[in-house]
Order: sequence, then structure tokens, then C-alpha cells
Amino acid sequence: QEPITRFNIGVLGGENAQDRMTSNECLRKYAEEALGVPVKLFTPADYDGVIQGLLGGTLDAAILGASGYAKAYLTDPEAVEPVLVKTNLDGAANYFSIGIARKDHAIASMDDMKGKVLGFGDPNSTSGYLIPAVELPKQGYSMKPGEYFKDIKFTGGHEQTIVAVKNGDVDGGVTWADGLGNWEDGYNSGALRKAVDAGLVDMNDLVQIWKSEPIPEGPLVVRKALPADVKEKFTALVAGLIDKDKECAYGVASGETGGFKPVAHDAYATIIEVRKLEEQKKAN
Amino acid sequence: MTPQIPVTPAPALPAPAPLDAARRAIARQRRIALALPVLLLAYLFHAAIAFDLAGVAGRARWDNAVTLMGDFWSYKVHVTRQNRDGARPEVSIEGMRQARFAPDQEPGWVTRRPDGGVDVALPAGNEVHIAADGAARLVVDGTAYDVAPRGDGIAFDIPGPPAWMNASDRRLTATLPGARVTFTRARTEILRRQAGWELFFFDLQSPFYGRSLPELARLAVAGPQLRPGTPNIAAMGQDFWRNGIWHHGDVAWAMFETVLMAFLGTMGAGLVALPLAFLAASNFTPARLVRQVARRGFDFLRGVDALIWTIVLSRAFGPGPLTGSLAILLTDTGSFGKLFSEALENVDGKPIEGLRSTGAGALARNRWAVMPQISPVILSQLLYFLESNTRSATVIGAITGGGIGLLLVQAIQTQKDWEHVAYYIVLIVLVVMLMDWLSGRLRARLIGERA
Amino acid sequence: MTQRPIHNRIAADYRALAARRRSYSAILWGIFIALMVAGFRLANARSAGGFRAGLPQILDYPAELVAEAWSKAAGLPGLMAGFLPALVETIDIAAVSTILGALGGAVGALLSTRGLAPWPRLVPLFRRLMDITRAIPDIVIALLLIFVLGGGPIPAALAISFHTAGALGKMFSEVAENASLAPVEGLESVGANWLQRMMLGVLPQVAPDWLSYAALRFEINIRASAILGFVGAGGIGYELRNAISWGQGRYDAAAAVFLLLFLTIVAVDQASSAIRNRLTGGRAAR
Amino acid sequence: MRIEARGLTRIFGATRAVDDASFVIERPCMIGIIGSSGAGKSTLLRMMNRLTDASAGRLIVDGRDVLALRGAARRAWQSDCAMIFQQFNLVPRLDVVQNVLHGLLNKRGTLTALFGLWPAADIERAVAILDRLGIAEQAPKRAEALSGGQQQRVAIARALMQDPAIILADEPIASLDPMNAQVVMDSLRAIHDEDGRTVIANLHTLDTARRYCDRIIGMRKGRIVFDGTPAQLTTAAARDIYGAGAGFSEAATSTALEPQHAPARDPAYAARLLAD
Amino acid sequence: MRIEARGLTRIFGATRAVDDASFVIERPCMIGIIGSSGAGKSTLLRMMNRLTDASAGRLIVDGRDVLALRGAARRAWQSDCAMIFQQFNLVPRLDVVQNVLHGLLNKRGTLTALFGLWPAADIERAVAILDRLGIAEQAPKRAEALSGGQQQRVAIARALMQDPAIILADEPIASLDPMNAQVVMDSLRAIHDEDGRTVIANLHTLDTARRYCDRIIGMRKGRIVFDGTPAQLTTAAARDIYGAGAGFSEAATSTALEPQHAPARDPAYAARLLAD
Ligand SMILES: Nc1ncnc2c1ncn2[C@@H]1O[C@H](COP(=O)(O)OP(=O)(O)OP(=O)(O)O)[C@@H](O)[C@H]1O
Ligand SMILES: Nc1ncnc2c1ncn2[C@@H]1O[C@H](COP(=O)(O)OP(=O)(O)OP(=O)(O)O)[C@@H](O)[C@H]1O
Ligand SMILES: [Mg+2]
Ligand SMILES: [Mg+2]
Repeated sequence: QEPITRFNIGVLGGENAQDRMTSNECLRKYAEEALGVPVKLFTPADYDGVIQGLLGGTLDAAILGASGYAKAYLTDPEAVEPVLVKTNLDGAANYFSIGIARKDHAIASMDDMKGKVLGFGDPNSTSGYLIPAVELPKQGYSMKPGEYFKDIKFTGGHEQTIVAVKNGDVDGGVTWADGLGNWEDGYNSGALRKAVDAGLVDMNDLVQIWKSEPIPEGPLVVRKALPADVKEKFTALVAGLIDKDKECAYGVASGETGGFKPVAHDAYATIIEVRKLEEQKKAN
Repeated sequence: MTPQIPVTPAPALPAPAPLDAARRAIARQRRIALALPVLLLAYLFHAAIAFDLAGVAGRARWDNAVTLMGDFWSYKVHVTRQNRDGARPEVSIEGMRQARFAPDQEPGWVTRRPDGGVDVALPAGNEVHIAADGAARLVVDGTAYDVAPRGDGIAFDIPGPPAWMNASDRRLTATLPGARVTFTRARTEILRRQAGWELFFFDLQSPFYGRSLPELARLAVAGPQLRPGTPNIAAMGQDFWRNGIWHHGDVAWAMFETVLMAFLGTMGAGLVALPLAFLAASNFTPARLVRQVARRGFDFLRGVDALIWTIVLSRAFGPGPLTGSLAILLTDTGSFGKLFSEALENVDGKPIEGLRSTGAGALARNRWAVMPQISPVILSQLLYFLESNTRSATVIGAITGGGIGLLLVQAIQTQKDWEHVAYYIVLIVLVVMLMDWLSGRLRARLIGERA
Repeated sequence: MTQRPIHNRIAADYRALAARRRSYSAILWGIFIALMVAGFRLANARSAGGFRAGLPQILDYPAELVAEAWSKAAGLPGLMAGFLPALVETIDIAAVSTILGALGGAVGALLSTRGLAPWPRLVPLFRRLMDITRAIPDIVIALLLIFVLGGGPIPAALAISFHTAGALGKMFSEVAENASLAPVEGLESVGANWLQRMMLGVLPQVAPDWLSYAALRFEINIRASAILGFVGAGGIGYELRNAISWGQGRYDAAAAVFLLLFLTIVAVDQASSAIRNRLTGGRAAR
Repeated sequence: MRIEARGLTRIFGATRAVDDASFVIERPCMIGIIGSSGAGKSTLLRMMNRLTDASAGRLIVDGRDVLALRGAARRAWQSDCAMIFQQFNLVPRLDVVQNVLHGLLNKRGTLTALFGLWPAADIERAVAILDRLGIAEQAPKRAEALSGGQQQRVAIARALMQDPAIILADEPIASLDPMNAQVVMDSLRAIHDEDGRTVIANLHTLDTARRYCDRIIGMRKGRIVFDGTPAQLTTAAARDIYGAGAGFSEAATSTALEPQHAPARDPAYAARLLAD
Repeated sequence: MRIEARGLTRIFGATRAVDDASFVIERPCMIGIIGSSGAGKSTLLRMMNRLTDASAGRLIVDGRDVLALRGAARRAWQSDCAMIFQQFNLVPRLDVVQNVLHGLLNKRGTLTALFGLWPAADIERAVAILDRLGIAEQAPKRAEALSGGQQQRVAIARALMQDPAIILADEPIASLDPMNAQVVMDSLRAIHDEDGRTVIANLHTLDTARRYCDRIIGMRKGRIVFDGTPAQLTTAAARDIYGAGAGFSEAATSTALEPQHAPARDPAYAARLLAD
């Protein structure tokens, strides 16, 4: 394998591009030191940009969402491999899909949603669509519009879902949160928390109507074709980041974290199955 | 004035034919003049129904618009107390870690008490007092409300909360003029809205922060070096350029990247399209098949929007301005191919024949008889597209490429820094207007066309 | 032999002129080439992938898409039919925004054309206003409006109208500037008010060119409305984004949307250029 | 109706296009204004019609100063004081009847004109006027399809449609060939003779002015330097107006078809014109 | 140089534009080709210059059939056989000298041709030729800025720049006013007289042909129906060529400024033209 001449890191996330650059700048520096080649950060606007970069070999590493990893894997199993996953402060590497509704609409759980309108975010989002779309039918809430729910709408994104629920455009919506902290703060991190902090909604006005099984956090992936020593060095760097530079680790994990722990492809087998299932459903 | 013209209609008329013709003419005009607006209105009405105008109007969140407009020109200072660890309340701009005030920088309306409590004065004479143990007292219009964090929620005793208060046993939000106060068991947070784009010039880390304009001017020319070793004026420039909140340097780069994408895409497309256009022009390519292939090729390139090309190309070229440039290049090759081949078809054949009669070869004929005729068309189209592509490059960047569009769209979607959104919009508008003006000037200069 | 000095002088002058012209254009070309090369290298350096490395891979993605779509070709017509309502919405957005934009542009143009403007002093003001509406990318307005109105076609239509008004206003005003003032003055002399002068004196003169520009704009707006779908403003762009960003497994849907969109754009393009040719009798509109 | 101009003045930058022009028209008559190019003839008429604002002076018609009128009142005055232009100033793409009906724009609502909701009587009157001018057959044609002479007659028809007290004509025959020029001047004279309207025409040829007008005003460099009957307009007076040397020949300003031709006061012709 | 056309024929669809045309030119002379519109004059010249391919026949110049030439050889023949067009066929946006230099495109290398790097000597010669034609002052102007007569002289200058053995001129004066027409014909004649080049000109007026040419070829419906000296071209012969009835008047085809004017064989003028 020939040695690499540069190393490109793709950065995803719900932050704006400038903040992402800033909070990952330290990682870039460390990586440059460790690998001895120029390292650059790229902040495409959506999942797809990063995934295409990884598939095409223009990006060498990135933290993906679980569904995003599944997509990359399904498109080309030989493209990337998961190496690390970020953990929460309690050591878990999970987050949740959360169903919300307005408190004054007398909806306390999915059972009250019969004949009502449910809002999803982006159909490509793990927590905003994929997981609930698979789990809800298992719990007896059919996903066919008109069967259990009156209709199912895509609002376009987590923020939009929350606003839609608040405005009453949909009766209930699904978004994500880390499940830690308190409901009234919108949990410790996630779309709800952001919306609350921005003053878009007041948690007093919302109730939680559903919570998914834990969803695995997306992995840090590296390109399979990279030389083994590069993979090793970079993995070791990120794994040890929490001890080396806590601030930096927080920045890379975009929030408080217990650090990164190793992960293997198997951890995402379920998500990949779910995604395949969803595809077949679409095909029919 | 009495009409002296003897106007006696029909009987005196020599022939009814002209009158009938005139009536018909007017009737025809009436039909057209009435039908057009009616059709348009009918269509718009249909669209209003299809788009559910009434529903949208009902659901429109004008308060969001007000928030947004307000955020365009104002910023919020957060005073936050983490109730868990009982830490000292922090004061920061927009709650940003990089924009936390040092104790000596804190605004005058925040008063620290020696015991670790803090008093915050809000607009309209309202106040919040937070004691060292986290118990807070909110004073609104002279009435005091006490709220204290508890293990499982918050404690307060407010019978019949006023309309501006949204209270439950876990969370209390007070929306006050120019301020918002939130209590939960985890934290107590006060947001106070201030006019302006705070930290626009210098961030809190800069020694120039908080100085008045005359003071800065004085420092620029004379006075002690605030950062030893660097002249003040240079230090100011650096601090501005590297502003940690507004990132002027990066924004400028992003803006430049956007213009770069437009420039490379447009000009590259011109270079590629020119030779291909000959293949699509009937007077240069007699072979029908070649011509049709070239034309359909142009249609294809043009029909697929630049944005979709960006997606298609992002696999090969990854994120960055290259993908965006190539996407613009592909689409515009289609547009230019069509436009140039039309220009080629309209060239005057006489000069070409003139050159042919002297024994000039095909290359020389194209260079000297064809190019001078189409170069004004080419130039003006290139410049015209350059301006409009600057705008498209923003959109492309917003979706995959990079540049100012990315910053803008993300700033909008994360719904946090509306003043940054306003900043980007102003920048984009200025740059596009500048390109518009510049391309007009260049056109006028190079082709002698009316600007 | 007496002419020698005369035409030698002319020849020398001409040579000097030609040399000056040549060096002028050499400099311009030099700057242009330098800008292109430097720009390209810069773009290359600031991108994740290199131009050279990427070129061989350029077909990977389309090949993947086409392969999947091909394998499910039988389902394509059905998928396309399913996306028709979204396509209609996209076309509706374009049509509404062209109509509204053209109306706005017409008013803007008349207010900002010297000789026609009812308030000549305010002409520069209206011009700047139109410059600004033209300069704001429609996606920006759409994103802001989505925030207020929620997703859907209305923010898209408003955003595109806004931009269209500025763009058409400029073109309309260029046409109106060349309109003959004689009929306007004729109408003024009979005591016609401003509206009557414009509607009866100016409109008939400029209508063919205005319509032709509007037709061109309609075509542009179809793309714009498809693009705005990408940011959640409804229509077929939204479907395309969903299909494309899902990736493998839904490439057949992507191909269907894509085909539909492409055919529409080509059809509208051809129709609008046919209309333009008829309206302006072959004078190219742009 | 009494029309009195008092010190009418119009200054363009440094030029005094019309300089302190005063005259009185006691009763309807046909007036010719002559003068070399740039003498201010057009500016004077345009001020009277309120197309150009005066810099100073007053134009008193039946006791009120029409130069002081604003907005609707001004437009009402314009509709009472028709203007005919050298270049006809019709709307070329509209048909002839509509152009004639435009004379009523000030009297009918805006909607009427926009949507062609003209009352039947208006259309009849328009066609009658066209017929009077001998071009009724052209009524449904587009104005631009007509010859110059016909277009000018459409313009006159529009003026008549206004039913004005005064008709101002700014070089109405300058763009026409001699044949058409005569038809147009004959029509203007007939309108004065038969309807008793005041007609004021800028003319660039002396012989036309002499032949058709009751009174001639001569302008030079913005000032009125002659005001009298055709008989009083001697060659010397003309030389004065045109600021010409002794070499001045009237023929140089002539456009007549046949110099010997008598003014169109042919009773038979007049009777035909009156027939409608 | 001997030029011989043998059975030149060109068929467009069903029309025989030129039908079996044969003639011999033994030594340089000035030939006028006359005939009514559609007689095939232009087609004949265009075949000779190889702008149009012949359907049949041969054109033998100094022993070789130029109609059989291909590629570079054909272009070399074209450069030896200049053509002047009714519509000048200059490049309007380029300046006069550049247009004249185009006459050398065949002789200079590709680089010169692509970048316009003309040797100084070429430029001097171009200006000298322009001077000879009396338009040297126009050298730096754009061709489109010139009057028709000047443009035609630029076209002649381009032809002279080719230094051709033959100059073909297709109705060189049809777009010009009589004044310019005379200047252009004088120039063509002078070129023949002084340089000894063969000039073949299509002319649509008999008198021009008579006045300037040594030999006149008459065509009718594609065939050569007359070939002789001006003296032999009687009115009857002309009537034959034009297929006209007895009412045919030569004046109908005349464009002369002054019919009495003698051909420009003024020795002094010729000397001046020769001076360069
Ligand atoms: N809009 C204007 N702006 C500036 N100067 C003007 C304007 N209109 C007329 N003038 C000037 O006023 C003077 C009188 O012009 P006017 O058109 O009234 O003359 P005229 O007698 O009608 O001449 P003509 O026979 O050429 O029509 C001229 O010097 C002219 O240049
Ligand atoms: N390119 C062409 N295609 C078809 N027919 C042609 C073409 N060129 C010429 N012809 C026909 O050939 C015949 C001779 O045309 P040509 O132009 O040679 O006549 P001409 O004598 O030059 O007439 P004119 O005086 O009008 O120029 C005409 O009937 C013409 O219609
Ligand atoms: Mg005048
Ligand atoms: Mg011919």
C-alpha cells in the first residue's frame, strides 16, 4: 500500500459549519502531528455529502450516524469500517427516538394518537424516521397512512418536527434526544434541547408520548483502503483524546462525553437489517 | 363648451360596414383584455387552493417572524446558574463558551453579591435576584415571585400565574419585555436581549474589545501597544480577521470560494462549450446526426440542474469547491452550447465566403470571420452568467459544495445565530450586486454595449 | 514616389496601434489564464478530492444509479406516475411565481424607467430596490419563510416571486426604455392619467418582449422550484432529495423523479423558446 | 372663449425656449405660428397643453389660469385642449378606433379603456368622425399599418373625439408628403370653419400659414416678433422672423403641391365633409 | 497565362444555372459578363473561384484543370484568383488593414493566421495598396464604419493583397451609388491596365460593361449567348441577351453618373496609381 499524502476528515452534525470547524480544529492538529501529512476538515451540509466522500475515497474518516453507516455499508461493504463509538457520560453509546405532543392536546401516549397526524423528520434520519418506522408497527401502530394514524407527514428535519408539533401542524412528532438529564430541559442534548434553548418551544407545553429502544450512536469510521498504520494511529489518537485533551474530545463528540470506545461492524447489524427492511417495504 | 360638431349617428352614416368592423375590433380587444386577467386570476385562485393558502395563512407564525426580525439586529446575553453543582452564575453572549465574560467585563446590569449571589436588572424595571443557594426571586412590575430549585423539580407558590408566565412543577418560564427567565431544577437562566451585533469587531479575548471608536482610532495611530510586538493597527486587523465569534476571515474565504466556483464554472463552461457549439450549428456541421447528438447533449447538460450535478459529482470529487465548480461548468456548458450555437447559426455568411475566396483554410476562416462576429455574444453571455452563477454557487454551496451558502443555510437551519444569518445575507447581496455592477461595466467596456 | 512617407507613416501608426491592441489583449488573456489556473489549483487544493484522482471515478455514482434503476425498470412508469402530483406542484410553484414576479417586475420596471416613472426622482431608489431583490438568492428567502409559514409550496412560490420580480424588473425596464415615448405623450395630451398612459401607451409596445422574457423566466423558475424542494419547500425536488439521499435501494425512485424532472425541463425549455421566437419574431430574448 | 397668454416663459438650462410670450385670442380663429427651428414654437404649444411646465407666466382661459391646474383638473384642461403632433403619437399596435377613442380617456373611467368597455354611442361617434375625415374604412386596422397622412388624420380624429375648444397642432404636416399635407391642412381648416373651434398650428412653411390661417404669430428665439393677418406678413416681416438675409426666398420654406392652388374653401368639398 | 473553360456546367436541382459554358482567355484582359438576373453569371464566377463546385466541365489554367484541385492546392488556386463580391464580404468588426491582410491568409503560416502576427512588410504593403485605392486614411477604422464605396475598395485591396493573376468581381457596383460605382470601376480598370491582371466582372448594366471592358460575354439562361468586343454588342445583341422585346431600352440598365463621361484612362491618374 502506498503511503498517504493527505488525510481528510468529514465532520457531520447539527451544528453550523463554522462551529464544527472550530470544535474539530484541535483534532485536525493532533492528527497532523500523529500522521505527518496535511490534514483537512470538511463540513458538508448533509449526511449524503460525507457518505459520498467516504465512498469515493475523498474523505478518510468521519463520524457517521448509525443509518448513515448502514447506507455506506449497503452501498459498498468494502468502503469503510467502524472503529470507535462515542459514549455518553454514563458510558452508554446510545440515544433515543422520542415522540412528543402538545400537552394541551390531551395526548399522553401513542395510544391517544389514533386518527391523528404523526410527523417525522427527514426520511434519511435514524431517529427521526427509520427507527420509529420500524418499531411503531411492531407495537401495533401501523405506518400506513389512514390505518392507525390519520396521516404521516415528513416535516423535513428535527427542528421542523418540533415546530410543527408546537404549531399544531401535526398532532405528534418524533425527534431525538440522548435520554439523559431532565425532560423539562429537553434532556441533556439533542434536537429538543436545542429548540428549548433557542426559545422555540417551552417544555412545559410538551409531553413525551413515546420512547424508542436505545439506538446505537453512529461510529467513527475510517476508509478500509487506508494503510493499516494510518488507521491504527488515527484510531489510537481519537480513543485517547479524552485523556489527552478533554475540551477537544467534547468538541469532537459535540457535547459532553465519556470518551470513545472501540466498536465493530456487528453493533450495527440491526440497523442495517432495519434499513434493508425499510427498503423492501418501499419497493413494494 | 357645447359640442358644435353635428354628430348624428347611424342614419347619417354612409355605410354600416366600418361601424360594424369597428365594433368587432373593440369587441375582440374587450375579449382579450377581459380574458387574460380572468384566466390569470382563475389560475392564481386554483393555485391558492392547491397550496392551501388559507390554511397556511392561519398557521403562519408571525411571532416567529417577530423573533427572527428581532434576532437579526439584536443578541442575547445569558446569565446561567447550574443548580446541580451550585456553581457561580456565568454571564456569556448567546450562551457561547467562547463568549463568556470575564468578571471585570461583565455588563453593568449584573451585580455580584459578596456571598456568591447575583442581582440581574432587566428592562422595564424588572429584576431577578439569585441567592447563593440558588433560590431566586423574580420581581415583575413590583410584584415578587419566589422560585427555588428542588431535588425533583422546582418549588414556588404562585396562585394563578400571570399570562407571561408558563409554570409547571418542573419548569417555569417568564417571558418579559426584552428578556426571558427560565427556572428548572438543573439550571436557572436569564436571557436579556440587547440591540446590535455584539463582538462584531473584536471578541472578548481581544484587548480592543469594548473600546469606543475614538479610543480605537487613537490607539491605531499612537498609544501603547496593547499586544507588545505588534503595532496596534495590525493587531486590530488580526483580531478582527480572527474574530472567534464572527469568523470574518473564514467568512471572507467562504465568500471568495463561492465567487471562485462561479468564476471557474462559468469561464470553464465557456471554453468547453465554444468548440462544441460548432458541432451543434447547422451551418458548420452539415451532418444531421452529429448535430442532433450535440444538441441533445447540451439539452441534457442543461436540463440536469447544477445542483443535481453537484450530487452526482460529489462521489468523484468529494466535498469542496471543485465539485461545485465542475457542476456549474457542466450545466453552463449546456446553456452556452445552446446559446453559442444559436449565435453561430446567426453569423453572417458573407465574411466567411469572402475569406474562403482568398483560399483561407477552415481554421483561419473560423478565427477571422466567425470569431469576431460571435465574440461579443460570447462575452456578454459569459459576464451575464458570471453574475447569476454567483447566486447559484451560493445555493450549490448550501447543499453540498461549501462556501458562504453552507454557512448561511446551516446558520438558518440551526436557528441559533440569526444575526449571523443577517450578516451573511448582507454580504451575499453586496457581492452579487458588486458582480452585477462589475459585469455590466466590463460588458460596456469590452463590447461597447450600453451598460 | 512622393506618397511614400505618407503611407509609411500610416503603416507605422497602424503597426503601433496593432501592437498596442495586441499587448492589451495579451495582458487580458494573461490575466484571464492566470486567474483560471490559479483558481483551479486553489479549488483543487481546497477540495477533499483531487481533479485528477476524481476524473476516473466520475461515472461511479451515475453507474450505480442507472444500474439499480435499470434492474427495476419495469416499476419506473408506475413510480413516475406516483410522482406526478409532486411535479404538478413544482410547475404550479413556478407558474405562480412567474405570474406574481412578472406583475411585480412590470410595476417595478415602470416605476424605475426614466421617462415613464411617475416619480422621476425615486427612479434610483426603485432601481436599487430591484437590484437587492435580484441579488438575494431565492433559497435564502425560502428558508426564512419556511421558518414563519412552515414547509410547503407557498414559501417557495413567494421566494421565487421575489427574486423573479427583481430579475424581470431589470429586463422589463430595459425593454421599456427602448419603447417609443410618442404614444405616451399623445395620451398625456388628451388628459390620460399615469395608469392609462402605461396600460394603453406602453404595454402594447412592450408586451411581446415582456412575455418572451417571462416565458424564459418560467423555464428558469421550474428549476428554481425543483431546487427549493431540496430545502423542504415541497414539490418534486423534495421527492428527489429523499430518494437520492436514501441512496441505494431507492435509486429507482431517484431515477424516476429525475427522468420526470428532466423531461419537464426540456419540454418547457423547448416550448418557451418556441413561444419566444414567435413573440419576438426570431429576435433572441436575453 | 377668451384665451390670454401673459408673459409665458420657459427656460431650459441656459436657453429661454419661450421668452415672455403674450397674446390674446378673443374668439375662435385659426392661428399659424411660424419661426425657424428652435424658435420655441413647440415649447409654446406644449406649455399651453400642459405637457411642459411653464417657468413663468399665465395662460388665462375664461378667467382661470390653466397653468396653475394640478392633477385631475390639469388633465381635464388637457382633454379640453387637444394636441396633434408631427409624429402623430398614436399607439401603433392598437387599432384605429381605439386610438380615436383614447380621446375620451379623461372622460371615461380607466377600466373602460383597459377592457374596451366603450359605450356603443362612443364607438359610433368615433366612426362618424373617422368618416368625416375620410378614413372610416381603416377603423379596424392597426395604426401602424396606415400611411403617414392617414395616421395624422387618425390623430385629428382623436383630437375631435376630445371635443375640445382648442386644437393645438405641432407641425402637423412636417412628416407628410405634399399630397397628404394638403388633406390634413384642409381637414384642420374645415374643423375650424365648421365647428368653430380655435386651431393653433405650428407651421414651418410660410405659404401654408398664409393660405390657411386667419392670423399668424411669428416667433424668433423664443420671443413673439410678429402677430398679424396673413396680409400683414410681408416678405420683410418674414425675413425678420426667420432672421434671414436678403437672399431669403419664401420658396425655400414651401412644401405646397401646386403653389397656384387656392385654399380649400371649395363649397362642394366643405359640403361633403359636413355630410355626416 | 491562358485560361480556358471547357463545357463548364452547374446544375442546381432542376436548374442548369450554368450550361456548357466555354471560352478562352489568351492574355490578360478586362472582361464583362452581362445577362439578366438568374442568367448564371454569379455561378460561373463562383465556379471559377471554386466557391461552388462544377457539375461538369473543365477550367484549364496554364495547362492544369483547376476544377480538379483539392485541399491545399485548391486553396492555393483560390489565392491566385481573387474574388470581389456585391456585398463586399468583409469582416465588419475588424479594421480595414486586417481585412486587407486576410488576402494573405493562404500564404502565411497557421500561427500568423491564428494570432494575427503579420510581418511589418505585409502591413506596409497593405497600407500601400489602400493608398493606391485612395483610402489609406481609413486604415485603422473598422470596416463597418466605412461607406459602401470605401468598403468595396477595401475588398479590392484585399484582392490585390492576394497578388492574384485573375480578379473575379461579382456585380462589384450593384450595391453602390453611381458616384462610388464609378470610383470602384475606375480602380478595377486601373488594376488591369497597370498590373496586367485579368479582371472578369459581372455587371448588370450594359453601359458600364461597354465603357470599361475589352471583351463582353453575354449569358442567358446559363448559356453563353454572346462573346465579343463592346463594339460588337449592338442593341439587337443586347436585346437577345436580356431576352427583351422591342421595347428594350438600354437606359433601363444604366447607372452611370454622367453618360458622357469617358472611361478612366487618364494617364496622369494611372501614373499616380502606379507610383507605389
Ligand atoms: N426638453 C428640452 N430640454 C432642453 N432644451 C429644450 C427642450 N425642448 C426644447 N428645448 C430647447 O428649446 C428651444 C426651443 O425648442 P422648440 O422645440 O420649442 O423649437 P421649435 O420652434 O419647435 O423648433 P423646431 O421647428 O425644430 O421643432 C430649442 O433651443 C431647444 O433646443
Ligand atoms: N445555391 C443555389 N442553390 C440552388 N439554386 C441556385 C443556387 N445558386 C444559384 N442558383 C440558381 O441558379 C441560377 C443562376 O443563378 P446566378 O446567381 O448564377 O444568376 P446571376 O446571373 O448571378 O443572377 P443575379 O443577377 O440575380 O445575381 C438561378 O436560377 C438561381 O436560382
Ligand atoms: Mg418643434
Ligand atoms: Mg449574381
